Amino acid sequence: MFALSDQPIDAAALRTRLEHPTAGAVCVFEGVVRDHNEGRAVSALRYEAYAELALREGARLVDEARARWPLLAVACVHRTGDLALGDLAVWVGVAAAHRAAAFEACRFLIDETKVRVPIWKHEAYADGGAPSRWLHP
Amino acid sequence: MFALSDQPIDAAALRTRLEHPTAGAVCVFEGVVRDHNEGRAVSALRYEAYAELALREGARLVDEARARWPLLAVACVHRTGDLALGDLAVWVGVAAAHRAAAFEACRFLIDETKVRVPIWKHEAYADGGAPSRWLHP
Amino acid sequence: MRVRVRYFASLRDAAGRDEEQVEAGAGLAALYAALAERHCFTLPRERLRVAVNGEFTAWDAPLAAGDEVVFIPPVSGG
Amino acid sequence: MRVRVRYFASLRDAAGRDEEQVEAGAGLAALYAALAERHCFTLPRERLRVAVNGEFTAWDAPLAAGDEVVFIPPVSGG
Repeated sequence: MFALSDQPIDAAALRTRLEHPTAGAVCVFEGVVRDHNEGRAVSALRYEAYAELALREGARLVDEARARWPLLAVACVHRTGDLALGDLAVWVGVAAAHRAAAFEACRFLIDETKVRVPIWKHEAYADGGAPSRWLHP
Repeated sequence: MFALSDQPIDAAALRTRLEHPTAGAVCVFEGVVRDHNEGRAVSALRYEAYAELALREGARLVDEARARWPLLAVACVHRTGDLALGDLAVWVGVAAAHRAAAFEACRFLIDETKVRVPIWKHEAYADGGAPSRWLHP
Repeated sequence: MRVRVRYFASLRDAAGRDEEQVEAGAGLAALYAALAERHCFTLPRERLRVAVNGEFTAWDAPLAAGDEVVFIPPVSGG
Repeated sequence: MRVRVRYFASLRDAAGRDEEQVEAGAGLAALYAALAERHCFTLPRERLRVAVNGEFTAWDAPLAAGDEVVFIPPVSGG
């Protein structure tokens, strides 16, 4: 599953979605709001999604991962709205029988999420001079 | 840190050890006791460690990972004793500023743990015929 | 032919609105060029993707009246 | 010269004990060969590593009286 959440991500609840009797390997990636980005002190951060397409593209990513690796469970959730330092921005978890598939699929999902899913980050900075901005890398 | 535990691994407590203000990426690997191995139904599983050397070699692995990647926090714990299906056998967590280092170091730590750290798995099988055995791959 | 354009991220900030109804008889590329001039969008079209009715589409795809069009700036989730 | 040998995993099962004091005048390789014969160890030495006093060491490393020796079967943690 791929979901968006405007509430704090509950990592423990998501982890229970990966339980499976033949799962020997679980790989989880968490993207966390850092206090710095590109050398600037971040004071506030917001994510906005084009929800309809983000959910559709996210579901496609999960389908692609399942087609490439023998996965037993997949969960991927991205935050939207206002985040604080230390908050989870994204949580990706994969269960598989063996670790190679779990690592590779987890990496694929976060890498592709970052380039394909229509979600945008808006950063404000603590050093007064730098204006806040949308990141369009 | 690298530790052995004869009690169930507390993943949530270990996760808090990875908190760091500049950590933007956390990668966690969990090895879970499966109900099958190599086609046989597993009924019971035990890990034994040569503890003095396992701890020393595990600490070396963590040092090597820190030398190769810019890591902000590392925690690695391996179970010993009797485990049940679904129990965590090993938990590896890495925090870094960026995801490449987090994924690569986490993978390195579990891969090297499996080949270098003196810990052994003993499996008993549900199908009556197969004798229990130590795994020496 | 009128379509509904929705704006996200820096395009919404520049346009000063979430969405608007616009004339789009000349296709998606011409529509972006017209809106970029009207709203002073600085992102060149080559850096954008475009979606119609909630699906990514090609810049030369046909439009129909009432379509929902979204120009998608480079994404930065994760 | 006597050393203390500790056993783990399948070697402990085959030896039927956790440890023993043994004579080790001829070095680690000869010691493993003697113990393999005595306890019917089936793992060839080439598949083992050896540790002395809690550190991996070479098979031709010197031994001293009272050393703790562990023959390390292929590991299977993780």
